[in-house]
Amino acid sequence: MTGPDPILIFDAVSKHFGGLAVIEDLSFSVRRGSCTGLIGPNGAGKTTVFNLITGVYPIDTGRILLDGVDIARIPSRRRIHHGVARNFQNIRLMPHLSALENILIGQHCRNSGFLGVLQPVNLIPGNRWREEARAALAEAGLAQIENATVGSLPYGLQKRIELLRALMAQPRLLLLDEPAAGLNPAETDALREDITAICRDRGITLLVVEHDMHFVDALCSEVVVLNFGRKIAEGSPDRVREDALVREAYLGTAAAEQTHA
Amino acid sequence: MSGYLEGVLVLLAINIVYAYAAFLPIAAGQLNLGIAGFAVIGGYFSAFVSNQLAVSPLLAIPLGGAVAGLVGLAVAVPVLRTRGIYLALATFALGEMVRAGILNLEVVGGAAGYPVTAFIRLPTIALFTLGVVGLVWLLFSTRFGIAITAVHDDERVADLMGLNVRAFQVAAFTMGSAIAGIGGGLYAHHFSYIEAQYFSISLSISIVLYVLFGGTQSVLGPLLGATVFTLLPELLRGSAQWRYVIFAAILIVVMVVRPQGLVTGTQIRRLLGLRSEFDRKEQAT
Amino acid sequence: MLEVNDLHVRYGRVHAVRGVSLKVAAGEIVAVLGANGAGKSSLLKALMGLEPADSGSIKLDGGDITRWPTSRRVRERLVLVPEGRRIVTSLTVHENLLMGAFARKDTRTVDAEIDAIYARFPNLAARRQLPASVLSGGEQQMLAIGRGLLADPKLMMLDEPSLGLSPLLTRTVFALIAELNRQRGLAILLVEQNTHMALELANRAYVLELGSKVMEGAPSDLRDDPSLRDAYLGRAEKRKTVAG
Amino acid sequence: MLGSIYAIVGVALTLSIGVLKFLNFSIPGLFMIGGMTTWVLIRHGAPWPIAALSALAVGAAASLVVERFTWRWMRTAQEFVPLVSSMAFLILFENLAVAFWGSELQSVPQLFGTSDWRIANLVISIPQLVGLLCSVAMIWGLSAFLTRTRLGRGLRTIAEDSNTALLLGVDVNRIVPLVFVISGLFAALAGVLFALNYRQVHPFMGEALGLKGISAMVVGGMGNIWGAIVGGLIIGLAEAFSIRYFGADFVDISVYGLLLLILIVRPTGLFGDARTGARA
Repeated sequence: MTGPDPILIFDAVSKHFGGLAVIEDLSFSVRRGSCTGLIGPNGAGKTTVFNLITGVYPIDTGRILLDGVDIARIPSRRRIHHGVARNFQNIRLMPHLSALENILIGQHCRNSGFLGVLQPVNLIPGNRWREEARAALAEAGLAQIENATVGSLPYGLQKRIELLRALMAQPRLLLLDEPAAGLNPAETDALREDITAICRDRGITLLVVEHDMHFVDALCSEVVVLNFGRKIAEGSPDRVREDALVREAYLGTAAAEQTHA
Repeated sequence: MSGYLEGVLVLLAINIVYAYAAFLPIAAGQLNLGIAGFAVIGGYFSAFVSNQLAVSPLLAIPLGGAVAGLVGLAVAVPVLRTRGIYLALATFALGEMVRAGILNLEVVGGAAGYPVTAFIRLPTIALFTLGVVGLVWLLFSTRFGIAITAVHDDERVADLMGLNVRAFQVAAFTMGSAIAGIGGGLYAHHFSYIEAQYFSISLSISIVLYVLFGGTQSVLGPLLGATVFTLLPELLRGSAQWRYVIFAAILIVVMVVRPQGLVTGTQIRRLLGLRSEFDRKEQAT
Repeated sequence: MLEVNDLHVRYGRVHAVRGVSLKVAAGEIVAVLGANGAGKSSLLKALMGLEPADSGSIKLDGGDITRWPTSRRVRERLVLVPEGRRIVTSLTVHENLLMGAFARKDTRTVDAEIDAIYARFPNLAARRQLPASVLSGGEQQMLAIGRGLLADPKLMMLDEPSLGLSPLLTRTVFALIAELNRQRGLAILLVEQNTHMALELANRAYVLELGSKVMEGAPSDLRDDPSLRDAYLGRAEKRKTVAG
Repeated sequence: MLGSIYAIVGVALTLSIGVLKFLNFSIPGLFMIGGMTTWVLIRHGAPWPIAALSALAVGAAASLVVERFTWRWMRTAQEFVPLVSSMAFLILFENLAVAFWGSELQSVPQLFGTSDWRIANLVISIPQLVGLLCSVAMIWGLSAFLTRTRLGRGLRTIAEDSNTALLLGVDVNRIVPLVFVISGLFAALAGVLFALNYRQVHPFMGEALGLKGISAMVVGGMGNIWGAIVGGLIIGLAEAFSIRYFGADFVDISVYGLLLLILIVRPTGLFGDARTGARA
């Protein structure tokens, strides 16, 4: 079950909301340096997995190990310090901040001491953090929008700023929730190439939730399939594709009915 | 300078200080309706110190601010457990309690009010105001200002980005309380007299109105709001109640037409020449 | 019956629906398919008047309803069973059903219709005096459909009725939709992610991508169309492999 | 008696919070309008029932004006913008009253002669009795309206989710003004009762009482009608007790202290989560 050199291990994690089990006894691992896809039908619990890793919700039982540390016991605020960063399915940028300031927020976990907080980033022209953020924007080809209020930017640009904000935390593990949703095929391809290059260059492990199977096939070396909060398959995209349970979960065939009846 | 003009300017300077006291917590997403309560603490404490210990107002006033800030810090932890409208009501209850408490405090004159011996004039008050505005402006050019806005915009994401949301909220609330205390001290030492009745919920509400009117998203908002709100009634002349009537009507209309206040961060950036193509588009739509 | 012409919807700067035209004839089941964010829900909201249409027109039985308020559309028996069911949890099951008939002009037969719904869904009958919050996901979907029927719709629109339901319940819901269509001649506009099942049920289907209509036709044509597989980025293909 | 006036103001506020999620600070202003209008009309020779009914009508009309400029515009704005606008309305109403009628305390003539009933040691004045009966009847009627009628169900649906209400054919933009009218009526009724009972009105009479009304509502649980009544009684009792045991000067400390304490310990009020009428 646990592959070689895992960076993240989900160990028998369960989560209930009220009486409803959204994640049930879920175990899987993410290999260091891999690009792992998390797929499954709507409501299978994919985003909940992200929310459990980052601490939006506490888990009921089990462990979540990041490089051997059980981060499920760490307050959500501290988890980014341990190297987990994420984006959000519905973009969640700070609408009253500029693009540059949003990216500066991404740096916070690397510079969160008292003195760090009181650094006048907007006053001193050559401030190191500010320059780093500007460089990141410039590298992404977004230099011209650094002072734009993010609320006024088109959807695609907002998605890229959110990704940059997560990268600014210099994570070891990056969680991307439907990064390609709402992008057209050309944008999706460009995004995939960008993500691949960034993760390779910086040694970032990627865990990605995505509905777009082409995207998953091209990006991910491994896939974990969820249905009703349980893992129903894992392995390479090709192997998962041939899995009978996965076919049922997607299809609602007669066999699936028997399983759930 | 005529006495009238000085009077108006003193009022303006003190109102600006109050406005920043309300602005700090509002910038972090908390509506503090107890500003008058913290002002009354700072006012009475600084008056008491300068009366009893013959300390210069220049020292007594910041001291009053510090005490108001300490009280703010002490209550921030329980009070900030509540949110939104409940927080507004809790701070309102707090302000009324403080006021009622001082009304019963015979050592500072109780309901009869408390005379203050030391006297400060416009230049001193203006210096204090400049100091407060400068400090808040400096604070908002640091990472703190960005973090406060982030906490205001999305607490959940701010938390996940590693920001200590609660600490930032407590800090903003405490600093706001301290600034309110300074405002109260300035008031007490200029008018040579302080009475708790004056520091009512109406005062708190008007202070919050300054900020919402001016705009909560930029450091210039409170300055502008307090200035307009102080000077407009003077310009309107007429009897006091009609001034208030016109004034409330203007406020209602502004909130309908421009609920984000008069100035926003986007506009400030535009003003500073930091415009971008997309902001311009926004302006066009 | 329903005729949509070159409809555009924008939220702020998001251009969610870009020039969609579609038709639903009396007695027809029409499916609208597309990935997340393709603009399906925005389209339904615009049809119900929850989001204003930027441009374009919506006609119901030949009359232009583009600028009508939502309540008037409901009174003219255009009814949406919304995504996520939107049961009013502080009302009882029975009160929820009564709410379905809120906008009706002719209320004489409401009690009989409610009884008919209870007869069809005994689970709801058993819980009629309980707050709707106690219902399971499947029961809530039943209640949402029952509530929609009480508005006496001539066109019922369903937004993702299978969302969060087990495959078995999904089949039950789809069978119910087919039956309503057959027995009452109720016209249905169905928005679904479950492409396979939607295509089994529908007489015709439209495919949206990024707010634009990219395809329309009979289910058999769509299933065979290679570009639909592309629009679905592999999933349709997989379904077909298994189905075949 | 004061407790039942708090309770009626509390109900007006509760209706606004429960159905519209709007803490309507103009309600103390509407209370004052109710009281002042009664006084003005009686002074001009109107018989008291006509004065009272006209005061209710004026209160309801003013409430409609508030709706036009607050709730209707602000469903999308920051959460405290409508709050602030309603405060501005309070200032507006108070100062309009000062502008027209001056800021002095005005007295309403004694209307009911010596009509007190004496039962053992209890003295009950007719207006007090009428007020109490009125308020209980109105509150009972309101809760019956919310639970039994079609419109009441529509209101409860709006309270939970106004978009769902729209989809069910509820004309939200027509029904919401109705909520404002009802809450305006309640606020004005409290003002009329106050004027007839205590025979004193002035332009700022709403402030202290309105703030206590808000406290009553929070103590009882925002959005719960019967909770607001119990909250009103608790606040009234807290006042009576602190006058008795600590002296009149401590009234505000104990009332607002109680409010603060309850907010911190149990922010949703004594009677749990807020759903108008659900438990009425």
